[in-house]
Amino acid sequence: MNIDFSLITTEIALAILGLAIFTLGLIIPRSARKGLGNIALLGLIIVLGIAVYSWPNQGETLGGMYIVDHFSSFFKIVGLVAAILVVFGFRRYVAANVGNYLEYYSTIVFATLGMIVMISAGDFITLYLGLELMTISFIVLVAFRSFDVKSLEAGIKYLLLAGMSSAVLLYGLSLVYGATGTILFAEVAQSIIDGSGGLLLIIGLVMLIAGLGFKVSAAPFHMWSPDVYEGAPTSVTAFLATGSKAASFAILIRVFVGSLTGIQEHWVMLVAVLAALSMLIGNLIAIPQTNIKRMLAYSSVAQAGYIMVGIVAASQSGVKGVMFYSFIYVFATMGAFTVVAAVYNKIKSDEIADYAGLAQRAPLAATVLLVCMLSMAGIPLLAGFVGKFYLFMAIVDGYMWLVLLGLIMSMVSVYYYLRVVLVMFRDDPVDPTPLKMETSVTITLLIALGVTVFLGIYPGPLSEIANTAAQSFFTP
Amino acid sequence: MGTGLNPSYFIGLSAALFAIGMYGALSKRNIISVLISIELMLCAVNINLVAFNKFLTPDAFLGQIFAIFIITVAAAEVGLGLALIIAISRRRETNNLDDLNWLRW
Amino acid sequence: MENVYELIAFILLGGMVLGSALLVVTLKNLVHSVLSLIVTFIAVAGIFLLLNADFLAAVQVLVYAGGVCIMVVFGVMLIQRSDIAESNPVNWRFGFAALLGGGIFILIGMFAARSQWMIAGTEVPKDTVGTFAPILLTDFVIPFEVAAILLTVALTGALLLVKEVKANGDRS
Amino acid sequence: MVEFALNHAWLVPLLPALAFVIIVFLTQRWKRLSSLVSITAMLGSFVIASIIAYGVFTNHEFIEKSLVYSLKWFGMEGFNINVGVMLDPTSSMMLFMVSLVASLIQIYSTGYMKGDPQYSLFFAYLSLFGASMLGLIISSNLLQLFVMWELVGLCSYLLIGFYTFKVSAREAAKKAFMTTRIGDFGMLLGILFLQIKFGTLDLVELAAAIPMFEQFGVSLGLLTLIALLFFMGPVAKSGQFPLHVWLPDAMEGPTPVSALIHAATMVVAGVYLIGRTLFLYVQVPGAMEVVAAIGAFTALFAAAIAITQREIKRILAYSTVSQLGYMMLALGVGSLSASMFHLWTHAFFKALMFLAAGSVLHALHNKADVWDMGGLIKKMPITGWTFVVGGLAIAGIPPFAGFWSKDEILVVTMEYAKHGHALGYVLFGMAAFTAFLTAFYMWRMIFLTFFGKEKAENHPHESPWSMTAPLIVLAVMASIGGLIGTPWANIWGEWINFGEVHHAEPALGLMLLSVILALAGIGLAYTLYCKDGEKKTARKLAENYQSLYQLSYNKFYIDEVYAWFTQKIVDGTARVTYYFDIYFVDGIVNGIAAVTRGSGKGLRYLQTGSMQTYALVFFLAILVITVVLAFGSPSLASIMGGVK
Amino acid sequence: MTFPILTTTLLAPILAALIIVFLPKENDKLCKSVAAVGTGIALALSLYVYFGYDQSVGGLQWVDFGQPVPWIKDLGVTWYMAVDGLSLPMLLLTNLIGFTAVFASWNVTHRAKELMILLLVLIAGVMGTFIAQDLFIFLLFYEIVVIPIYIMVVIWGSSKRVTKEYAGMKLTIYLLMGSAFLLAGVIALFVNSVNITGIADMSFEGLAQVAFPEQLQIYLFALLLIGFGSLLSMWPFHSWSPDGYAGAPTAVSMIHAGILKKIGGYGLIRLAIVVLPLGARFWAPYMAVLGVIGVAYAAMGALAQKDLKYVVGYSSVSHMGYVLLGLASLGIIGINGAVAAMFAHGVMAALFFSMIGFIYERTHTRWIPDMGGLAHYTPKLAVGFMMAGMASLGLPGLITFIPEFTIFVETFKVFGLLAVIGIAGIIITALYVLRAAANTLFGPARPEFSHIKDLKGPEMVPLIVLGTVLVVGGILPSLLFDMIDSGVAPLLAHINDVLQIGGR
Repeated sequence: MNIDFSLITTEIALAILGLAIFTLGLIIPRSARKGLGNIALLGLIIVLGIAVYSWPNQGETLGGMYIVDHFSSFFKIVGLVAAILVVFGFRRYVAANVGNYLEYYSTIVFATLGMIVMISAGDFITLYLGLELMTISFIVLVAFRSFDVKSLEAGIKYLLLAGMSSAVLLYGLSLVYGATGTILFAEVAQSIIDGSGGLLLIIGLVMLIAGLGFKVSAAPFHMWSPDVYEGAPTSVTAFLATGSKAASFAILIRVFVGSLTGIQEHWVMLVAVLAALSMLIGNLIAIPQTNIKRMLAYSSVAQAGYIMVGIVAASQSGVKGVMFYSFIYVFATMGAFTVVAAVYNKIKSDEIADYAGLAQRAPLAATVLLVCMLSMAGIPLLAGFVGKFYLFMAIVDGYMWLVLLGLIMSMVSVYYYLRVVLVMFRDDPVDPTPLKMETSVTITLLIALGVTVFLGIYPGPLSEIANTAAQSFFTP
Repeated sequence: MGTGLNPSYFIGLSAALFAIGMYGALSKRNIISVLISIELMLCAVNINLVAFNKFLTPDAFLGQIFAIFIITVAAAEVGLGLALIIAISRRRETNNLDDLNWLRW
Repeated sequence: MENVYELIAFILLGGMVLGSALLVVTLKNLVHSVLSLIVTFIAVAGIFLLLNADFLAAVQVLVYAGGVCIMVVFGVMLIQRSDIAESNPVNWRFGFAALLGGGIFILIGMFAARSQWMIAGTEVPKDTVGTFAPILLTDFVIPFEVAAILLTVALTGALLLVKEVKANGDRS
Repeated sequence: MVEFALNHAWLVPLLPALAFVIIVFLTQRWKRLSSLVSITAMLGSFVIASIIAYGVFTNHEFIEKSLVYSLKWFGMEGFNINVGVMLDPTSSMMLFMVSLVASLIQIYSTGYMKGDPQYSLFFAYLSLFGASMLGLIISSNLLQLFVMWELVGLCSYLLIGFYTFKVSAREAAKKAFMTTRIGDFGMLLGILFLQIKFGTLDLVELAAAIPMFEQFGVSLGLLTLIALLFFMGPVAKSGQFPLHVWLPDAMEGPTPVSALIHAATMVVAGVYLIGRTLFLYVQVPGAMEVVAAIGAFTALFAAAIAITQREIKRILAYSTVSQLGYMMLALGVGSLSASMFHLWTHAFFKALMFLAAGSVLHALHNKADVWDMGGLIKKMPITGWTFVVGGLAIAGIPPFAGFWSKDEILVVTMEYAKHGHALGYVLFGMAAFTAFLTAFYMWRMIFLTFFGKEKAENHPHESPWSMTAPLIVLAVMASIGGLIGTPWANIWGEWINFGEVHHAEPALGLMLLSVILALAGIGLAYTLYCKDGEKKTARKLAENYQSLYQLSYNKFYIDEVYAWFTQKIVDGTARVTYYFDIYFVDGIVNGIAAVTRGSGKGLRYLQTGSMQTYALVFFLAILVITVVLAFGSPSLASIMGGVK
Repeated sequence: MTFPILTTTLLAPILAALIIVFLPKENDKLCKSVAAVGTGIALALSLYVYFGYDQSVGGLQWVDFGQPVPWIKDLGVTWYMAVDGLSLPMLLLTNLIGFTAVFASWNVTHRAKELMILLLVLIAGVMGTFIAQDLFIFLLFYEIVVIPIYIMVVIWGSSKRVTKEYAGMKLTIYLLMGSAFLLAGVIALFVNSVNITGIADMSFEGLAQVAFPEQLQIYLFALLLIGFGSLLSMWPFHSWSPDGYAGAPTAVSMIHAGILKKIGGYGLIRLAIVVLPLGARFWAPYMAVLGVIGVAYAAMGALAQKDLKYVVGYSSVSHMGYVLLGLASLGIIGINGAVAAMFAHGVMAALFFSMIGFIYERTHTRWIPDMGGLAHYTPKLAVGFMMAGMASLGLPGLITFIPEFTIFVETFKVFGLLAVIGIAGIIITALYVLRAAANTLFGPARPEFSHIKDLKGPEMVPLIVLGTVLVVGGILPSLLFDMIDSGVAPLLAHINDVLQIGGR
C-alpha cells in the first residue's frame, strides 16, 4: 500500500519544522536560542499556508487509516492558528517566565503535530499515537517551569490522570475492536450497522466517552483541568485550552458521529447529559474563583459543554456548529490568555483583584479581555453569539431543555465575567502608570479582537466554509 | 481452535487486572506506586488486544501492532513520569500524592 | 486435548498475573511491589505466548520487566527518604477504590461472559515478526514515525525536568 | 362681525392661551407688561364672547340646532376624534359669564397680587385657566371636553398651591387634584363606555344616538351605570358630597383664585357638563334621581357645616358647595334652565363675595377668623356694602339675583314632586330648609364681620380702585342679573332649555315662602350676632349642643375619614406591596442568585486538589454511566426528551 | 432611495465614539461636544426620515441600499434596514433621548470620555434594534446594549438602598436571563420555519408568512413573552427595574427607562404577535392579567417609596403594564395606543430622570423627606419636574394622555372589568406623583439648598427638547398616531387574516 504523500504534506512539514528547531537549537549558541521563537513562528505560518493551500486535497491514504477531508483540514487550520498565536502572542511571557527555547518551541510544534495526526486519524492506532504525542508534549509543557512547584504539581497531576484516561480510552478501544473486529473507523461504522455490538460495545462506548471527554474536559471528567490550567505556564494553558481541546473535539466527532452512529441511541442522551453537566459545573464553580486562570479554566469546562451540544445533534448542522464554535473559541480564549500573560509579565499576579483599574492602565488589554469573555458568554455582535446560535439551532428540535439550560448558564457566566469587568473598569488603579504592551502582544490582541468582532458581525464566510467542511464529513 | 478458550476468558482476566490497577491508582499514596498501577491497567489493555488479535483478526496483526505501540508509549510515559517525580521530590518533601494539593478549589 | 492444556496454562498464568498484581497494590514495601510487578509483567508475557504473540512477549519482557521496572527501582531509590518498609501505604480512598474496582470487574466480566464471539477460523501466522514488521513500516508508518517523535519529546522533556534549577536560564 | 365671531369662536380660548405662552416665554420679567398682556387677552375674549352671545341670542336657529364646526384631531380605524366648537345658548351664556368674571378678577388681581414675587406667573396661570375653561365650554367632543376639564383641574392645582412655601397650600392643592382625580376616573369610564358602545364621543352624534340606545345593544341598566359613572366627574369637580372635601381647603390659594375658580367658574363646570349631556340623563330616570338627591343633600349638608365655621373664606366655600348642590338638584329634577340660571346668578354674587372677602383679608393682612373682625363697614364702605348686596342676593331677597334663580329651583322641584316623584317632596323640604340656613350663616358672617363693635387691633383701610371697581360691577350684576329670568319675563327660560321651552307659572306662594325663610334666617342671625353685642346666646347655644356643634364645626369628620383611609388603608397597602416586592418577589430573584452562587461555592470544594479524588470521580462516573446505559437507558431517554 | 440613510444614522454615534477614542482624556468638554454632535446628526437624520416617510403608501420605506443585502446566507440573514410606522417613532424616540442624555450628563467630569463612548455605543445599539427588519440583526443589537450599561452603572452609578454593583449586576443578569428564553424561542422559531418552508429567511416579513402550527405557536410565544416581558418589566419579572434605575447614572436611567424597555414592547409586536398570532391569541388574556397586576402593583409600590428614582422606577413598571395591556387587546386601537404609550412614556421618563439627575447633582440626595421647597431656588428645574410628573399621571394636553386613553378604549372593550382595575391605576399614579412633587419642590424653602443653582446652558436641553415633545405630542397627537397607525394597520390586517384562517 503506497502512501499518498500529497495528502500529508502538512504533517511532514510540521515534523520537519519541529526537528529543524531541535537540531538548529543544538547547533546555535545558547544565547541565540531566543530567535527560535521567530523560526517557529515563521515555520508555523508556512505550515499554515501549506494547510490552507492543500484545502482542496481530499482523500484517504494507508487504506483508510489516514483521512484527509475538509473536516480534518478545518481543524488542522484551527490547531495551527492556535499554535501560531501561542508562539507569537506569548513571546515575551516565554522569555520572562519559561525559558529553554529549544525544548519549548520544539515541543509546541510536536504537540501541534500530535493534534494534526489525531485529527486526521482513520483508525484507533493513529488516533492513539496522535493523542499520546499531544499529551506527552503537553505534560512536558505543563511542567515546563520546573523551578515552579505549581507547574510541577500540575504536570504530575496531568501525567497521572492522562495516563489513567489513556488506559480507559485504550480499554474502550480494545473492546470496540473486540466487538467489531476492526480498528478502522469506517469499518467499525459498517460493522455496527451490520449488527455487531452487544454489551461490551456499550462499555467500550462509555470508556471512549470518558477517555475523550477527559481531553475536552467535559464534566465529570473535567477535574484535572482547573488545576492544570492554573499551574501550567499561561502560554501552555492557552494552547491546552484551544488546540488540544479543538483537536480532541475533532476526534470525538470522528469517533462518535462518524463511526458509532449505529448505536446513536445509546450515546446521544449521554452526551447531552454530559454537556449539561459541563455547562452547569463549569459555570457554577467559576463564580467564586479569584484567580483569573482558574476562572477561565472552569469557563472552558463550560465551553466544552456548549461545543458538545453540536455532537448531541449528530447532524451536519451540529458538526458545523462545533467547527464554527471551535474556530471562534480559539481566538476568544487566546485573546483572554494573552492578556493574562501580558499582565502577569507586568504585575506578576493572576489574581482578579490585582486587575484593578486595568482599563485605565492598559485600555486595549482590558477591552480585549472584556470582548473575549463576552464572546465566550455569547453576547451578540461578538462571534460567540453566532457560534451558540449555530450550535443550539442544531438541537432545538427535541432538546429544548438543553438549549434553555445552555443559554441560561451562559447568562450566568456573564455574572463572573462581569466581576472581572467590574474590577478592571470601575476601580481606580493602585499604580496608575500605563502598562506598555509589546508589539507582538498588541498585534495578537488586535487579531483576537478583530476576528471576534468581525465574525460576530459578518459570520457568513466562515459559516459557509464550516458548512462545506461538515458536508465533507458526512459525504466523503 | 473451536472450543475451549474464547475471548471472554481473556477479557475477564484483563478486567480483573484493570480493576486491580485501578484500585492501586486510586488508593496508593506513593506517586511511583500510582504510576506502576497505571502500567498494570495498560497491561490489561494489551491482554485484550492480543487476545482479540488471536481470535478475531489473526492475519492482520492489528491487536499486536496496537499493543506494541502501547508498550512503547507506556515506557515513554513512565520515563517522563519518573523524571517529574524526581523533579518534584527535589522541591517538596513528600511522596504522598494527596499532599500535592496546592492547586485546588 | 490441546484445549485443556491451554486452559490449564491460562489458569496458571492468569492466577500468576492476578496474584502478583494484587501483591503490587497491597504490599507495604514499594521495592517489593516493584519486584512483584516484574512477576506480573513476565506472567503477562506468558499470556502473550499463549496467544501466539511471541514477539510481543519478548518485547514485554524486555521493555517492561527489564527497562521499565529497573527504571522504577532507580526512581524509588532516588526519591525514597523515609522508611522503605512503610513506603507504600494506602490512603482513605482504598475502600471506595476496592468497591469501584470490584464493580468494574463484575460489570465487564458479566458482559464478557454473556458475549457471543465470532471466532475467526484462521491461525495466527507462525512467523509473527516477519509478517507484521512490513505492515508496521508500511500501513502503520505514520504511527510509527509519530512514536519516534513521541519518544524524542519524552526524552527531551525528561531531561529538561531533571535538570538543576540553575540551568534554567534567565528567569526570576 | 357677528358672523366672524361665530365662525372664529375658537379665538375665545386661544387668546388667553397665547397670553399664557407669551407671559411664560417672553414677558415674565416685566410684571406690569405681563398683567397687561393677560388682561388684554381676556378682555379680547370677553368682547368676542359678547358678540357671540349677541349672535346666538338674536338667532332663533341656535335653540334647536347648535352651531358646530370641527376638524380631525387624530384617529384610526374605529376610533376618530374631532375637535371643534359647539355653540348654543348655554355655551354662549357660559362664555360670556366666564370671560366677564375672569376679566374682572384679573383686573382685581392687579391690585390684590401687587408685590408678589411671582406676579407674572400668577397672571400666566390665570390666562391658562381662562383658556382651558373657555375651551371646555365650547368643546364639541367629550374627549376634547375631558382634556380641557383636566387642564382646568391642573390650573386649579397650580393656583391653589400658588403659595408654594405654605405647607397647607401644597397639601390643599394635592388634595384638590386627588379628589377630582377620583371623579375623573369615573368620568373616564363613562366616556370609555360611550365610545365603546356608541362608537363616538361627538356630542352631536351622541345626542342623536343615545335616545336609540337599545339599537346599540345597551340596556337601560348599563346606560344608568354610564350616567352614574359619568356623574362622578361633576361630583368631584363641583364639590358634591362625598367628594366635596377639597373645595373648602382650596381656599388656601390667593383670593382671586378662590373667586374665579372655586366659586364662579370651574366648580360649575360639573353642572355645565351635566347640562351638556342631559340627553343622556333624561333617558335614565334612576340616574336623575341620584343627581337630584346628591344635589339636595349636598346643599343641606354644606349649609349645616357653614353655620359654625369661623374663617371667612371657608364659610364662603361651604356656601359654594351648598349652592352647587342647588344647581345639581335643579338638573336632577330635569330643569336645565333653572340650573343654568342659578349658575349664572351665583357666579356673580359668589365672585363678588369672594372678592370682597379678599378685600377684607387684604385689609386685615390675612386675618381670616370672622370672630376677630367687626364693624369693618365703616372703614371699608365699598367692600362692605357690595358684600351686603351679595348677602342679600344669596339669601334670596327680591329683587336681587339669587332670589329669582333659587325660586326657580324651588318651583321646578315642587313640580317634579307633583309629577309623581315622592322623592321630590323630600328634596323640596331640604332645599327650603337650606334656603333658611343659607340666609342665616351668610348673615351671621356679615354681621360678625362688618357690623358690631370695631376691634382695636384691626387697622382696616379701603382697597385700591382696581379692587373695588370689579366689586361694584359685580354688585350691579348681582343685583339685576336675575331680572332676565323672572317668572313674568322669562327671557332666560326661552333660551336656555332642554327639549321643550318651559313656561312656569309664577308661583307666588312659593315666592312668599322663600322670602319668609330668608328673612327668618337673617333675623335669627341678627338676633344672635348683631343685636347681642356679647353674643352670649350664640355661645350658650354652642355649649348646650356641644356635640352637634362639634360635628358641624369639624365638617362631620369627613376629612378625617379620608385621611384615615389614605394613610392607613392606601399607604398601608402600598407598604405591604412594597415589602412583598422586595422581600418576596425580589427575594425569589435574590434567592435564585444566592443559590447559584452558593452552589458554586459549595461545588468548588469537590475540587479538593487531590488528584486521586479526581480519578475516583472519573472512574465512578464511568461505572455509573455504564450501569445506567446498560440497565436504564430507555427510561432515561424517555425522561430527557428522546432520541431523534 | 438607495442612499443608506438608516445605516448612516446608526453609524453617526459610532463614528462620534471613534473620534472620542482619540481625543485627550482631559478635555471632557470636547468629548461631550463631539458626542452631542454625533447624536445631533442622528436626531436630525431621524427627523428627516420621520417626516419624509410617506404614510399614504405605508409599509417599509427608506430601505437601505434599495433592497436587503445578503449577510449570512445559510441563516437567510440580510442587512435589511428599513422603517415603517412602528419603527419610526421608536427611532425618533431613541435619538431624542440619546441627544438629551448627552446633555443630561454634561456635568459629569469623572472619566467623562469613557462615559461618552459608552453612551454613544449604547445609543447606536438601541437604534439598531428598531431599524433592523431582520430578526438576526435585531438580536445582534438586542443584547449588546446590556454590557455598556453595566459598565456605566458600576462606574458612574450611585449606591443608595442597594449598591450600584448589585444594581448593575441585577439589571444585567436579569435581562440576559430573559434574553436566554427569547433566544431559545427565536432559535426554535427559525428552525421550525426552515422545516416548514424549506427556505432560510430571517426577515420579519418572511417569518410572518410562515404558517406555524398552533401548538408550536403557543409554546414559542411563551418563550418570547418571557424574554420580551422581562425587558418590558412585566410583572413578576420587573424587580430589576427600580433597583436598576436607582443605581444607574442619569443617562443610563434615561435611556433604559426611555428606550430600552420599549424594545420589549416593540419586539412583542414585531416578532411575537405578528409572527405568532395564534400563540398571541392564546396568551393574550394572561398578558392582560399580568399587565393589570403590573399597573396596580407597581403603582402601589411607587406609593411606598421615599427615593425619587424608586418612585419613577416603579412608575415605569406601572406604565409598562398599560403597554402590555394594550398589546394584549390584539386590536388595532389597543396596539396603536400601546406603541404611542411607549413613545410617550419614553419621553416622559427621560425627562423625569434627567430632572432627578440634576436634582441629585445639586442636592446630593434623592431622599424625598430630605428635600422640599426646591422650586424656590430652581424654578426651571421644577417646571421640568412638574411636566414630567404631570405627563406621568396622564394629564390631558401632554403626550401621555391620548395613548393611555386609546389603550383604555380597546382594552375596556376587550377585557371589561379587568381593564377597570388598570384604569384605576391612574388614581394611584396621581397620588404618588403629586406627593413626590409636593414634597420635593414645594413647601417651605430650606436654607441648606440656598446655594444651589437653577438649570442653565446645556442643562436646559433635556427640558427644552423633551418638554417640547411632551406638549406638541399632547396637542397634536395625530403627528404620532397617523404614523403609528400606518405601521400597525397592515400588521393587524395580517394578524386578523391569520386568525380567521387559522382560527377554530
